[in-house]
Amino acid sequence: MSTPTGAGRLDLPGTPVFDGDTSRRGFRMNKLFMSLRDAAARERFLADEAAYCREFGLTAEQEKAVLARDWQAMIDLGGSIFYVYKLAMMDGRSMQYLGGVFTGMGEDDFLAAMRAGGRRDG
Amino acid sequence: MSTPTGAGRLDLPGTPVFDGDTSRRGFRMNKLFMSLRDAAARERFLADEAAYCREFGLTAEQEKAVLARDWQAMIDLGGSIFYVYKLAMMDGRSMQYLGGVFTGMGEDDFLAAMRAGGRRDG
Amino acid sequence: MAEVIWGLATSHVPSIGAAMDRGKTDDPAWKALFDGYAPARAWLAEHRPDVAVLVYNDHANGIDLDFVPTFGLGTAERYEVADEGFGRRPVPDVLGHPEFSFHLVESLVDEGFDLTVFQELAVDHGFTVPMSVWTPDPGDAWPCPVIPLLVNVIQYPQPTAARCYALGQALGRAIRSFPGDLTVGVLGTGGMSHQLAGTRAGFINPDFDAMWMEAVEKDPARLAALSREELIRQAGSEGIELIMWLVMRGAMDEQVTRVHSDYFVPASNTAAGIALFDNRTPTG
Amino acid sequence: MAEVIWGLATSHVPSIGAAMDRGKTDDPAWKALFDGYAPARAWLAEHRPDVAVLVYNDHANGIDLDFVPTFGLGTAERYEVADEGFGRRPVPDVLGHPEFSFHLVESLVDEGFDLTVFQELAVDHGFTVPMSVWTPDPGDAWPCPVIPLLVNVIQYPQPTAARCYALGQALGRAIRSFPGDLTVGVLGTGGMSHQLAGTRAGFINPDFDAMWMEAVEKDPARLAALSREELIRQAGSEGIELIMWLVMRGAMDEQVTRVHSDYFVPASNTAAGIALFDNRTPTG
Ligand SMILES: [Fe+3]
Ligand SMILES: [Fe+3]
Repeated sequence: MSTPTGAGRLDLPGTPVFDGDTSRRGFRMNKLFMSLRDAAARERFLADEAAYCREFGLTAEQEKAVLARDWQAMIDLGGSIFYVYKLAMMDGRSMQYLGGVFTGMGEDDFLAAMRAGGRRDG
Repeated sequence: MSTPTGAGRLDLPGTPVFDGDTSRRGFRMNKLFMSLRDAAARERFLADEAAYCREFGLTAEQEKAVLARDWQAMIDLGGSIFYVYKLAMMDGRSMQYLGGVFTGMGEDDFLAAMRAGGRRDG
Repeated sequence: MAEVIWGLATSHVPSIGAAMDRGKTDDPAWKALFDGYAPARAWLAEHRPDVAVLVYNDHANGIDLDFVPTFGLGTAERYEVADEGFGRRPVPDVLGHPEFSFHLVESLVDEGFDLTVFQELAVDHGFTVPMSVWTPDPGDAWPCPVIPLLVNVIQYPQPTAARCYALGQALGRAIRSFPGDLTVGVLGTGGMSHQLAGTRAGFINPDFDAMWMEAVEKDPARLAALSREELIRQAGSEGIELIMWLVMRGAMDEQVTRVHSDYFVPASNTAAGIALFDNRTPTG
Repeated sequence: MAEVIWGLATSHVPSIGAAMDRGKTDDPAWKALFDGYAPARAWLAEHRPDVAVLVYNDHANGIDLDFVPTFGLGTAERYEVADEGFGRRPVPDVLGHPEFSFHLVESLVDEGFDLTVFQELAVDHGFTVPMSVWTPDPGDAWPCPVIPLLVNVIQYPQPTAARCYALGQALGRAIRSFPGDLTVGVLGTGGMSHQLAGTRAGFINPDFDAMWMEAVEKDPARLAALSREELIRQAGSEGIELIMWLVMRGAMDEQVTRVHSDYFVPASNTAAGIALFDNRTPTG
């Protein structure tokens, strides 16, 4: 897109903003994540993850990110953290684990930082 | 209800107003009507109308109105005309037929009145 | 910046679409209506915009009563034509313009319009009939991308006429602030007077419709002052749809030039109206 | 007329509910948070309203991204507790109050708030955790009927802080104009500072949170002036949820009495806050 729209105008380093364009890119992938609230769907997903991704119409890149549990790529490809988290929960991963991934700190250091009062800017 | 809400405050003789309370009363019946957009659903409905009504959770009065094609009762029991019309269409009935029913004029006179420029108040 | 070049108000009675789809436009019951469309269609064919915004309501096809949005705006790339029960109309799907939609959403939400944003939406006759009034023979594609703007007119309380007019004015500002040169058409649909149920079914009010037709051009603020109750009393319970014309009108300049208008009774149980306005500054 | 007797602001972090459901409230990681709730809970138990309005957002459980309403209001008789993936929380379903809901819808739409009206809605932790903060042991039923008021905080553009505050003020007028004697509690939920994704994940801003906690009582207009960008910068991408506290605050009087407040880091990745305000005119 040639003209900045939505969050493209925001200057917020290190902060993904889930705007309309992002939501459009991630629409089918987020639908997949939402479907995982259902136990039968989780079973079907786990039985053949790639087929399940194709059924939901994910792009090749999205499918790759989901299969590899590349959490950062899922966010970059339009995932909403609230949706992505449903896949993480299924895997037994916590929000602290994801925080460790997004920050590159690893889960233990991330958790320690939170217990020490959270992270600061800069 | 002891206090007038919504359309209860409107004074519009001969004019049903589909307000929130009406919509709540008619919710399941309107859902049934909407389902009839689907050919397979129409077949199932026609095979056993009473069972289909119970499946959608209609009240006994609503079921009776649907089975008897009592169009006025459907409106009185919370039907929205746009939803009720889906049942009428399935039966091959036109909006002019329904107009004939609601006014008590019959379809032919209703149609003639429309062609003559429509009906007036009073 | 983008510019509203025209506004089209038109009824969206399903039987108008059915008459076209079944080749009945020359039948005695329909000919006068379609003859009345001809001058508007000819002008519109000469003035194709880059994108359009179509203000309409759904009739239990794209959305249900589980949730009823007062105002909804689509951001999809494509809007499927709904099957209302007996096959979809033989017209093309609608292509959207997500980038323009996102701009409208952001501008309107910033101005305090509490939109519901639709990423998926099937459009029914409320949408496709006005498209056919505009473009009777679209072939494989409509003339330009079109963005649906949904208004709740079915479940009381509908937005007030004043709120619809204010939304239109904000829509006009949003369009003009788009960072790109686009020409825009705006369609307001529904009406005119009609009532489908109750002992007053079949009600038509030509005096009110004539007043509305005149005032929507010259004094829309007068129409915006009408209460829901007054609208239902004067235009019938379904005639309240006319509030959607005010969204279109609000998006245009204070002074517009009427290109064409016409009025016809009955299309099904409805008084059908069409009014086309040129929004370009008259060059003298 | 109905009267707002109290306002409760509280975070709605899912792990707070999980800690309660699993009997971990005395664990070292949680004890201080729950101890901080105790005075508010004791006061609330003594001041049970006839009905409550709970302002919250859904997290991909009750609604999806197909359509994102800026503001939604429930009119159901009962709201089911959502299964978010691993069984529903062991708490009662929520009973609604349709008559009160219809009154709110009509008043708010009349004032130009473009609500989406929900006749069916499953409520997730964004709703049930605040209920548990208020009432830890509901038994078979919550203390009173509760009406959900949904706010979009997940998909940009969220409503502005100013719009949320204005909605709250209109909600207050709507409540006061109800033709029946009811006492009403209002809950604003979400926040405080936190960010879940990005390299800034784990961000907490205690200075901003302290400012917010003070100003929400004494100078809410200052908070209402904050832009989306400023809120995300200062409170984190998910901290923007704090705009929902402004809906609650707007529904209360200009002067309120703080009953209790507390602040705790971390609840999961979030700064958790609670603030309880008495809205009854002080008798002196
Ligand atoms: Fe319509
Ligand atoms: Fe939240």
